[in-house]
Amino acid sequence: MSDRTDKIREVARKWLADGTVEAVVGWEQGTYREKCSPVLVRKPEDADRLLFNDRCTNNLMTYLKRDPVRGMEKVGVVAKGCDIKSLIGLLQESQVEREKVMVLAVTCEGVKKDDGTVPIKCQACDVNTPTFYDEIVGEKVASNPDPEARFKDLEKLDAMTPAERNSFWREELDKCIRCYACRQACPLCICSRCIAEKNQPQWVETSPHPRGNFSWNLVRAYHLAGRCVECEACETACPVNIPLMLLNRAMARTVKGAFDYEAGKDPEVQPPLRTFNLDDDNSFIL
Amino acid sequence: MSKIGVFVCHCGENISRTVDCARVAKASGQIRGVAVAKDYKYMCSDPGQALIKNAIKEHKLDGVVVSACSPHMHEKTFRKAVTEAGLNQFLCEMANIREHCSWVHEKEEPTTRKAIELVRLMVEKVKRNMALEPIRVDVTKRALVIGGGVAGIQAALDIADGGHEVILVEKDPSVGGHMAQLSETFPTLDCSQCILTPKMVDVGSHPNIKLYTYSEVEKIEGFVGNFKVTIKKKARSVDIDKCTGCGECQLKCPSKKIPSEFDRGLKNRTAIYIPFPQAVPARPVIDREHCIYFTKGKCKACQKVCPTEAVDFEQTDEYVEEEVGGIVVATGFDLYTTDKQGPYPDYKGYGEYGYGEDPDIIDGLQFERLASASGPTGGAIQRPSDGKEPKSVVFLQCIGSRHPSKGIEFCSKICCMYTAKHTMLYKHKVHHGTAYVFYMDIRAPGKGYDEFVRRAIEEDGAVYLRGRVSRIYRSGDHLIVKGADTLSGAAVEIEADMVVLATAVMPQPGIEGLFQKLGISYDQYKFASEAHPKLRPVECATAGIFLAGACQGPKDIPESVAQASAAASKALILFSRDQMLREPVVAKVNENTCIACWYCVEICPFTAISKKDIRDRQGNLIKRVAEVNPSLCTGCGTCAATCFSNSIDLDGFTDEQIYSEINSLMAVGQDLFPEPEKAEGDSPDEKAA
Amino acid sequence: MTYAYYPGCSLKGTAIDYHTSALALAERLGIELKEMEDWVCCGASPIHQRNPALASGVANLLLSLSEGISKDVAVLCAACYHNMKKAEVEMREDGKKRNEVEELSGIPFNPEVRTRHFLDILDKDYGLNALKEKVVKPLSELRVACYYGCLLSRPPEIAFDDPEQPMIMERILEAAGAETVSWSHRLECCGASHAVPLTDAVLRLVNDVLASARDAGADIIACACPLCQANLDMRQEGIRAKLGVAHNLPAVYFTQLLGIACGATGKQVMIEKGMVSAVPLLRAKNLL
Amino acid sequence: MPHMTLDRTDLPSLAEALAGQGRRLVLPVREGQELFYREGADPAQLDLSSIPKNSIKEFLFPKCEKILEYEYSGNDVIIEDVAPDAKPTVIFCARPCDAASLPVVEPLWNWDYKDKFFNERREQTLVVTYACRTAPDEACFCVSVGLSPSSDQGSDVMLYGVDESTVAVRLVSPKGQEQEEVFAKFKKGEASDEALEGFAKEGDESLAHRKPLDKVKGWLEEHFEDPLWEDKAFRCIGCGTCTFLCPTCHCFDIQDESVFDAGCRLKNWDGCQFSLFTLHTSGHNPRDTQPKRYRQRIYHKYAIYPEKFGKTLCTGCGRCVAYCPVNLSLYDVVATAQERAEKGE
Amino acid sequence: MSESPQSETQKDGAGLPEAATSWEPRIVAFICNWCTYTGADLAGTSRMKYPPYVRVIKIPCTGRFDPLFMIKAFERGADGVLVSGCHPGDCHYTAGNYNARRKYTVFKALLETLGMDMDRVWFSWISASEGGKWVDTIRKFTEVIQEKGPFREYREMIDVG
Repeated sequence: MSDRTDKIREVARKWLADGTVEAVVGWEQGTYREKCSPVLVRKPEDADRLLFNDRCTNNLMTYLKRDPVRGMEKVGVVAKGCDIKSLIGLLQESQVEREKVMVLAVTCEGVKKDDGTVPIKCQACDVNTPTFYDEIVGEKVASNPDPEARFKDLEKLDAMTPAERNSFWREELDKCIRCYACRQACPLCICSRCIAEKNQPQWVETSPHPRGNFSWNLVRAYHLAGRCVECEACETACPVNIPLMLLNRAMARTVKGAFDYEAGKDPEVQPPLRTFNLDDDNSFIL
Repeated sequence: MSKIGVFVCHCGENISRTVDCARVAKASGQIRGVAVAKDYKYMCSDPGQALIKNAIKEHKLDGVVVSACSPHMHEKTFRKAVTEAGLNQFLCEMANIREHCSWVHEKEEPTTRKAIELVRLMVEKVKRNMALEPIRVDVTKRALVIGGGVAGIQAALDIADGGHEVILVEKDPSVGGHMAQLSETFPTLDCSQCILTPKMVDVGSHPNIKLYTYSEVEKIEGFVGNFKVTIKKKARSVDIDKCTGCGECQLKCPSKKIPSEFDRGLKNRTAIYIPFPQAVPARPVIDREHCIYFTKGKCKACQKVCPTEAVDFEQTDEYVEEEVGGIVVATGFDLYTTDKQGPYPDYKGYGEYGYGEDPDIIDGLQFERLASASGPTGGAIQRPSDGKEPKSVVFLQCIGSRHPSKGIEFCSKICCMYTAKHTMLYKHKVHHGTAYVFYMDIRAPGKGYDEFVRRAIEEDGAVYLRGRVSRIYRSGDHLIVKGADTLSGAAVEIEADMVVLATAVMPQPGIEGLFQKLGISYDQYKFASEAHPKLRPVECATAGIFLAGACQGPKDIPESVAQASAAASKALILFSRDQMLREPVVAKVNENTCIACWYCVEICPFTAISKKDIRDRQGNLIKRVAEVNPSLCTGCGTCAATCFSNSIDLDGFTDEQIYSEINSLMAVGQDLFPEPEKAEGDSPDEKAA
Repeated sequence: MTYAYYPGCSLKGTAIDYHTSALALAERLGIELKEMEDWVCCGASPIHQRNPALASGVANLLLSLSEGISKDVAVLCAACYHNMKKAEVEMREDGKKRNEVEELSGIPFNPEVRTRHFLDILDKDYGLNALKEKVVKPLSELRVACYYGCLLSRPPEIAFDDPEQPMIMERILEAAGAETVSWSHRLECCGASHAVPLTDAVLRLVNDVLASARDAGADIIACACPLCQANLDMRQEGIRAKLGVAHNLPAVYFTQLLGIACGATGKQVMIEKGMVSAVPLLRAKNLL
Repeated sequence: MPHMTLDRTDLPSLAEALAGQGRRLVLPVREGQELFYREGADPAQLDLSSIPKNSIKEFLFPKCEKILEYEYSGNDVIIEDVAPDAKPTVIFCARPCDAASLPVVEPLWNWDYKDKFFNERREQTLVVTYACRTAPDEACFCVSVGLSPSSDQGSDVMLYGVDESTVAVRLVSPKGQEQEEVFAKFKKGEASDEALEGFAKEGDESLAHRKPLDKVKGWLEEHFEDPLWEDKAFRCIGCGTCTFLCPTCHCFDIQDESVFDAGCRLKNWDGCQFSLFTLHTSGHNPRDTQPKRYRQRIYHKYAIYPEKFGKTLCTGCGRCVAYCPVNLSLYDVVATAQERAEKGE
Repeated sequence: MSESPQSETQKDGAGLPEAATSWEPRIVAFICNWCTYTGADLAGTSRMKYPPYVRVIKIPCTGRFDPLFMIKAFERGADGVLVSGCHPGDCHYTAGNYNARRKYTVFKALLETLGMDMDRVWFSWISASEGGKWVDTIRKFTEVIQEKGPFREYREMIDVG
């Protein structure tokens, strides 16, 4: 780990010194418990703020679509394999220009959540050693994804009757306070004006009552279907602990099954809702 | 506050028999924003329309709902009426209480209630309707015709005769296409060249036609009425203005062993050549692949002998730009090859039949050349291997066509007819010979077609065997054709001197590249797709592009010509006005919220959405957004539904309108948790009573 | 490279030379053909006429025996291949059929298991280039007529090459240096199924095949089916007696020729077993 | 004056007894890894192991509240006022920092307009606070804003877990004293004032590393433009978790929701971290970047609100530190301000 | 025409049926202009009969269908929602229905995950010539909804606020 930290600092320092990039987005040590925190480094001498360890959970790609990074001519970003999946999504949707980003990939054995547990995305990780980058640091880490991990949590939903599922979600979604932390944390929620903030007409009611919460969470999951790369940032950010990844993974499973598509794999492939096949499933339509 | 007028039609008794029209009018009058509501016996009649017009003036209405029949029936009528009263036509909508209500329900309370709700739904929509103006698009009144076969020739001549300039682009050195290769044509047996050649000459000399032979379409930009086309004129190595077409060069050319494309390899040509005597333009071209000068650097025999110094070895490909308003695609067909070396590598060939290995196994077009008076044998039927007159010829139909395991499921449509013709041509020249035909079904549905096939069988004695052939192999001087006659149930073996394969009609190899440039769709076989198989068979989904001939699917000459004239008339309709008017039901982009994800660009089937740069006064790029070209947009709304930032809306079916329609369905004060009513009586009439 | 090997009953009896030569060849190529345990007759050719479901059931049983060896079942006999592949494809594509068969055989169908003819394995898995490297005695000047018979490439659903114009055997033998001839009767039926009840008809069919090969200039016929080989080989005496035509054209297995090309002795590939002996011809070409 | 003591095991019964008088009961229970104040939870599930993730704010100022209804009638609109759905409530085992938030926000709801919705609820709410002996979480910094882990600000009753089995009761306010009989039913013994003294001492000691923030206001007034804002707030993703979990943040949004011919007006939680919060109809946004919005929050809490109401709009509960998804610690920012003020920067 | 346009019939005393006095199914159908709408017209011209509880909202093409429409319809008290358009290959705009089909697939799975009662969400392709299919579909849908009663689960959510 410290080895990777050193190398990240070295590369960042070099990029900043020779003008390759204007700034580097990375992680620095946080102040609460063991948390790390995103940081923007603009000067070579500040490169030593950067580090990498198993608490570098934040997906830094979310900063590529925000000020001030968005306006930069060229920016470096430190990224784990899972974070790069988001970048691929942003490239597919033309939100980021490839030549404006220098990806400093870092190999990763998996991170830990604040409570010390291993996130599902790490259990199912197939990109411990990233393959899409400009520069990579760290020894190669073999991926050994647990094939069950990704959709394991869905089994409990699958086992419920529709009515049980409905009351499960009613209870969960009633907690929603419409802070939109899920949206803000998501690197692929790219709209400058979210549908939930449009009021002519008001498709999604903004009040945190059951009907507004239901349609908001439904729309969020729908708009991320086929796009979500399962980085888990939304669920981590949610202050009221709604299990958002259950919805996201249910969508991912659907998209995989119906269109044989997985988000975040290939920037050249069309996302599933931007194309169609003549022989797509027609069985459910009368 | 809106001032909407609601006009409820009784349609005689068609509506009022089951719907209480007066109540519908009264209830409509109580909807907020409705200034006047009336019912009347026949709203579409003159007095009915007058009622609407007067109400518009009297109440200064800003919207009209006619509650009557289906809008497919009378929307145009009422929109015209409100226009006459000074209201924008798009502020008039119809609530369909006849087809969707009075005709399909019993006379009972819920039926009238439904009618009221349908009116209310439309009132809420009309409140949010906008005055729209038809979209006007300038039209360049010139046409591009791609392909110089009979379809392209016909389309070009029709448009040119209509008084508009035509750019005709042909990839080969001469126009004429496959029809020029044919001997006689079914079902009349008139000489193909005799009827085609005059048209070729016309095309060459028509003042309105600009002919680019040996040329290809390189690039197409723009949209209906305003296409910009880049044409690549391939280096011909002959200055056709200087050349007189005397043919001296052909005589002197030392490279004489090149299989002639026109004669399907049954005859050779030289490296500098005029493809056939009647070619238009009758000017040679140098085949640089085979020319000794171009391959070895020495020769120039043609240049030396040319009396007008027309041969120009330095010529290079030239690119010209033309602006046109409409495009006719007439790229025609080619034949499926029966060996694996052909241009369709995706398809399995017929190696088992030995085409390409045995010279006496030929395809239909080769037979045409053999039978043609201008062909390699001067019209005598001689087998290619030794020039002997074949005493028996076996014709096989459906080679490739209707054969899913070879990758093609469609019927090539023309083979039944031309095979019958071949047997006749053969029998007329070889009186004692026998013609055998292996067929799957005989498909001859055309004027005089079935009679023609009957004649081949009954008068000319062609032996028709229903079945397929398993194998053809040489046995000494003969070809043994082994097959099945499924009518008699017997296996048959025929000793033949020659075998003719009626191979499938396929699109020109690689033609999808052109279709992609044009932005038109094509099917799995790469045949161009029409906009609607029944109602718009000659138009592409992309506005301003029309189809003619076999590029769309197998066709015979009459069909190709008919479709070419139809395509020409579509182009002429386009050219009949200085500006086109289009329904203003088009998408529009909210540039403030567009995030340039390009979902809409990718998903639009009409390539109507493009990427636009927004720049400041210094020219710096501020942001990029999607832009809808209203000339191309057809108003399907797929982009609007796909845009997840909700930055696209569709005029005529805006989000606001649809939202209001949905809202109108929630009745005020409605009990949300009523108990389902238990059915008490069987007759629904009881409730109404 | 290890394959689950299913010999089938012919290869342990009349076609022992096919079996032996295939193993000798495989050994020289470094391919392991590991014979499956407890195999039974595939039931070709009467079973599918009597009870199609049972035919598939037997095939399913045989495929299941490959477990622990390989997902690919190597088969040499054309009839076995035909029977097993057909069942396999049907079960993979037709859920109803699959349920029926699974119920009947009491064995779950594993869609990952595939029936593979040895020709296909040599062509696709082993590769012609690799094969060429193993050739120590090129079959040069040997003019071979490759005979497929009627079962090996049909129907199209189970074919591993063009069903009407297969060239796989030609490709492989040419890789071993042989010259192959173009001839008409390569896919004709030899009549093996009717060998007993309709011997005269069979003689005529075999005669046609042999004549066609001879006319095309072949020295020898290569077979990939035990029934074809037996028929082409042992009917020649009958043809001489009844039809008065002496072909004297050896019919051998492609594995025998390839084995020799790869350095096996005649004994190792049992080349002397044929009734119309190939030995003089091969000696003459310096291959033995 | 001696205080009565109870058995700790009687706390659930006490909660039920307090609620038994027709009050709704709110108390902290465990959900997954964290605690939450929940209405209607089973008192037996009472969990005092840590500080809940949500604050008690939502029981006085709900996330969504209807304030009026309207209906069209012809061309008129009929407006009907909605009465607050305030219910007698007991918040059982609130944390001192949560209880202390009530007196902090009271002036806001009673400034130029007296908010009947908040006031009626406040009136009907009994706050029974469970004192922290030491800081329950690393994020705590109540001492920095003049409170302490055992502060009784805003509480009606204080409970002190004096040892593993005993809880001492102190009736703080008249509202609390009214409940004496209920508590008396569970009385098991008595404890002296001295027995509770340890709380103040141990509490302060556990937060000895936290600075006083007395100079922050002055520093802020001088440093509206400072690189600190850009550097710290770069990471802020504007999720609003801090404002929504904060016991003192009180911004709300007014939404009209109508269906066809009728509708209602709703008061919903809002937060200054959202770009829409200050977006004008014209399209202009005075706080158009996240650092500006972040700065605003600090200013409001530590300069503007104190200026206006004389109270810091923060009780040091630390939720914004602990739950910030990008670990942007408010304490770090204000402590930096304090430090720089001390250094005279 | 003897009757003057001005002499409009105005019957008094008829109660205005704003809402049903007892529960009736509320079915909202989003249908495309070219196929299903015309198919429903055909049902009318053929005088076929079906229950009067469906309310049609016309859209140009199923491609225009945004799943938000369906959610809003439920929010407004619909007991069932039908979306219907041209059969695959028949789309007036060539591809709108193919794009719509992908949206349906994803959205349907989402609703299923959320435990929505999927008997209340129907998709169909009904061509301009399939008046009979339109009638059958509406009949069956109405029967199902009548069997199930009001969509209480969703209406509970509406009742708040």
